[in-house]
Amino acid sequence: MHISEGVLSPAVLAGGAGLAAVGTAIGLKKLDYEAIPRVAILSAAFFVASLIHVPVGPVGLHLVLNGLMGLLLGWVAVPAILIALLLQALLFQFGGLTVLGVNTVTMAAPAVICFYAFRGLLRRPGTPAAVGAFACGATAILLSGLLVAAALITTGQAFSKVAALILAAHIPVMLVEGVITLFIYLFLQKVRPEMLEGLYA
Amino acid sequence: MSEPLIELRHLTFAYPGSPQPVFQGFDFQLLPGQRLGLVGPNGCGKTTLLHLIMGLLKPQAGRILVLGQEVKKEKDFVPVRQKVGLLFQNADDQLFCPTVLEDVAFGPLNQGKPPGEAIRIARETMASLGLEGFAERVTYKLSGGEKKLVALATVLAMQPQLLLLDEPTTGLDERTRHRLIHILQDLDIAYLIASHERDFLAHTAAECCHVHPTCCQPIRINPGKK
Amino acid sequence: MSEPLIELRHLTFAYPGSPQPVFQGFDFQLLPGQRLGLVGPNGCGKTTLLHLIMGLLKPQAGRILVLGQEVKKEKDFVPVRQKVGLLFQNADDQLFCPTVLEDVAFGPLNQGKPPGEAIRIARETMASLGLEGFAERVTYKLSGGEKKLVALATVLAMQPQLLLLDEPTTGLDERTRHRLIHILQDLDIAYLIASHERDFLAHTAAECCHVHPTCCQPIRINPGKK
Amino acid sequence: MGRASVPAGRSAARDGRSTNLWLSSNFSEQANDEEDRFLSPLEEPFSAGASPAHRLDPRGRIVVTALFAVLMAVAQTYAATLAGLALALCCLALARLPLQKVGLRLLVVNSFIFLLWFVLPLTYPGDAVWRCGPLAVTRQGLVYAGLITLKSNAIIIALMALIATVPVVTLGQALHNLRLPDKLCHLLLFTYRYLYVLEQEYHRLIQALKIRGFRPRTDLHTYRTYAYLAAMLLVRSYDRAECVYQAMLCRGFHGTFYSLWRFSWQRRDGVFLGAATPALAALLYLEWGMRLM
Repeated sequence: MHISEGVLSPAVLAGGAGLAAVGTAIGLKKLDYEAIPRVAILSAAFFVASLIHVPVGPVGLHLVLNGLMGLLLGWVAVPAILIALLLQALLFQFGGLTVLGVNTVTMAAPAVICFYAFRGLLRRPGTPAAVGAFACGATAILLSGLLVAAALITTGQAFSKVAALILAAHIPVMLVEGVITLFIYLFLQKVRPEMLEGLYA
Repeated sequence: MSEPLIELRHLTFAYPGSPQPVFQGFDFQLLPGQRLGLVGPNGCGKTTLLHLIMGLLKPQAGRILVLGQEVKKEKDFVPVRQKVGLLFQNADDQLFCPTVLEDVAFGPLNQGKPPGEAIRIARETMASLGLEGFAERVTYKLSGGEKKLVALATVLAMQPQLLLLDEPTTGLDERTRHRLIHILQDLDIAYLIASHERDFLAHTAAECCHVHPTCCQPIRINPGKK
Repeated sequence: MSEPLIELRHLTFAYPGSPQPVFQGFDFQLLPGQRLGLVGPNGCGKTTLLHLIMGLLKPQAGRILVLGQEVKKEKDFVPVRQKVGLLFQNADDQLFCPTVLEDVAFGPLNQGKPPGEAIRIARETMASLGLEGFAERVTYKLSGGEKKLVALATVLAMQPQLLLLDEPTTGLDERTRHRLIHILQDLDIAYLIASHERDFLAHTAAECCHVHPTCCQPIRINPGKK
Repeated sequence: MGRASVPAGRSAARDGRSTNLWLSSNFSEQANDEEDRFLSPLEEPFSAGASPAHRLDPRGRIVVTALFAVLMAVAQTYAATLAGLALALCCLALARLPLQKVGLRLLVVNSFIFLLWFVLPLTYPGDAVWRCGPLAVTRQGLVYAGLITLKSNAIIIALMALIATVPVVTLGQALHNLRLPDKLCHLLLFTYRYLYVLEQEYHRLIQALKIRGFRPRTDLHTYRTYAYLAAMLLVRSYDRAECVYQAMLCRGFHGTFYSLWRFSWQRRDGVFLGAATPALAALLYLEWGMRLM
């Protein structure tokens, strides 16, 4: 969920921008020049995957996959997500400039958290890894929803109902993302296990 | 003679942004049991024609009839795609499942077959193409020729009444090419092959025609060397 | 006769995880001025051979000599890549800069040329390939044929002494194919073309050979129809 | 101008071996590959053009838009927001964008704002102006929702007029020039370079799903299929990245990116900045002046 321009309070915007800057700096530090093509092409693939609309009952939800991005990229997911969001703002005008920081934090922080939280589980093949993959996809969305809600409520109590609505809307997305992350994980494990090597680093 | 499988009437199609239409008042018929080769230089519209029949592209004017039914909207093409199979030029574009079995069973599953039945059909189709033992192989890691045969299996598993093949020999080595010729010769359904390899068409197509903007003009193909 | 440009001695190479080696005690020579076509079925090792020469793959045994120097480690291949140009099969993999000019100037810049000089070389190379006016174009918006020619420009801008071409005609339309034939005929450096299109090789290669696991066996290519 | 302009070489190219005439005839206009003709949602509809806005130096445009966006984002008064919206509309006129496309984009982008209009007036504490059972629409809620709508649209319109009119490639170069981290700019440009390639792959896979009778539903089969689709994209891009890196090595890459990018600051850029500075200052005055009153 992108927060639009003009909604959040200056303090929240500044806080988001600051956190995003720190996260991006850490991510860039861990990113070698040699790895730029790989990260960029993966990040382009995530961008394109987000064009996929998955039906959930009567509505179509687009994929986010930030949990998976965290699994594959770790801290580097932060600059990768920042770039993807910037491109969305430029090409579709989704999100925007002043909210870029906040939107990056709401998407990328869960990615990094999930990377550390589920890395251990995913290293154990079989059922634990499958559970870990599902949990990773679902938790990343849950955390994103919570962060969006927190950004809105910090801006003003008036947004508490909106925040609750948004959080509720994240619940079906959570399940769908969990299932899809699980299937993607199983696919990668079978077809290109090298891609998951970051987990063991 | 019975009703044509495919009939295109006065079709006009231009790619968006392109000044020159690929087809202009184009007429075409394919009769049951026909095995037709389409030839012509790159860009003459061979692929476009196949994609128009499948509803992947929509004409600006004219009518398309598949198996006697007029098709216009996306919805009309859903049953068409159950009955007409298209083999893409690039097998990589056609295969997306982790294992061969899943890929071949995908079509039958979409046709509403229960999983057990879909797997049975998939295995049978693979056996008929000499792909026994491929079921658990990772599709992505197959060689180019193997991918092409698996792609053909995914299409044939849907038991189509008509097959459209787009440059089926691209990137095939001699052996797989021979195998493909034999498979096509043994098929008992009508098909349409777009190819620039005249030698291949001489073995697989009973008639050939040259794709022009207004029609397909029948031509003679020299028989192959064998 | 002068020293060979490339010499492979008793090379052995197998892909990791593959039981069968692609090359086993493979010997090969390319002499200055030679224009050699490599043919063979898919998977026979044409691409592998080119990648071994560039050091993108490392052999398990045997020696590689490029321009008289033995090359073994990643570091040894750095100067090789300044002198030998490789045209990849897929131009999209080769063009990674946002605009054509940057892409063509990328090689010269890495060779240590100052930006002004790199741009001059890039523009001259593009002009010699008939690509004037392409400088500011965005790479991803080029057509397939244009991409291939730009990819060739990126390689030629490094002024290589030897050119390796991997299936250069894949996906080319007739016109670009002709253009490529003329460009290659006008080049005054040695090259090695891996291709399955015999007609193309008949126009561009003076000799052809078939890639086997142990050597390249010279073969005759029928001259093309034109 | 505005694009990366390069110092030398144009005349050299013209004098070069351009005699092979059969080669150069409108070759560039022809797109021969049928598969390259999908309409892409990634096209940059606003970046092509020769309007006054398009010809300004992208660096000036980025700085002005960024300042404007920040000012608008913190604005709390109708006076400043309305003036800001007027300014944004002036920029839109300067960019001469197709209004229908702009309208369509605004409609989509405002979906979040629509949600606010349904909730904020009902939940914002204040004086009720309309009641229906337990629900009360407050004046303050309406005022607040209106303010947000104006702010949001002012920023988005300015973004469309001044930033979306810069091709992404030029933007990356300009950001680099404005001292954004080197790696970040290269990441942006590389990502953008392969966006279109991957989108084409995605499109072809979607066609493959269609011709095999796939219809999306709310079931596991659908989710698994989409997961495979996304995974296939990821695997292919991973392998493509390996090829790209090899291609870079073959062209002598040794860990350094060189930059050819030069921008030239022109008189009209001075005029633009000269007009933008007092306008931004006026916004600032309106905002703080009104708040103090």
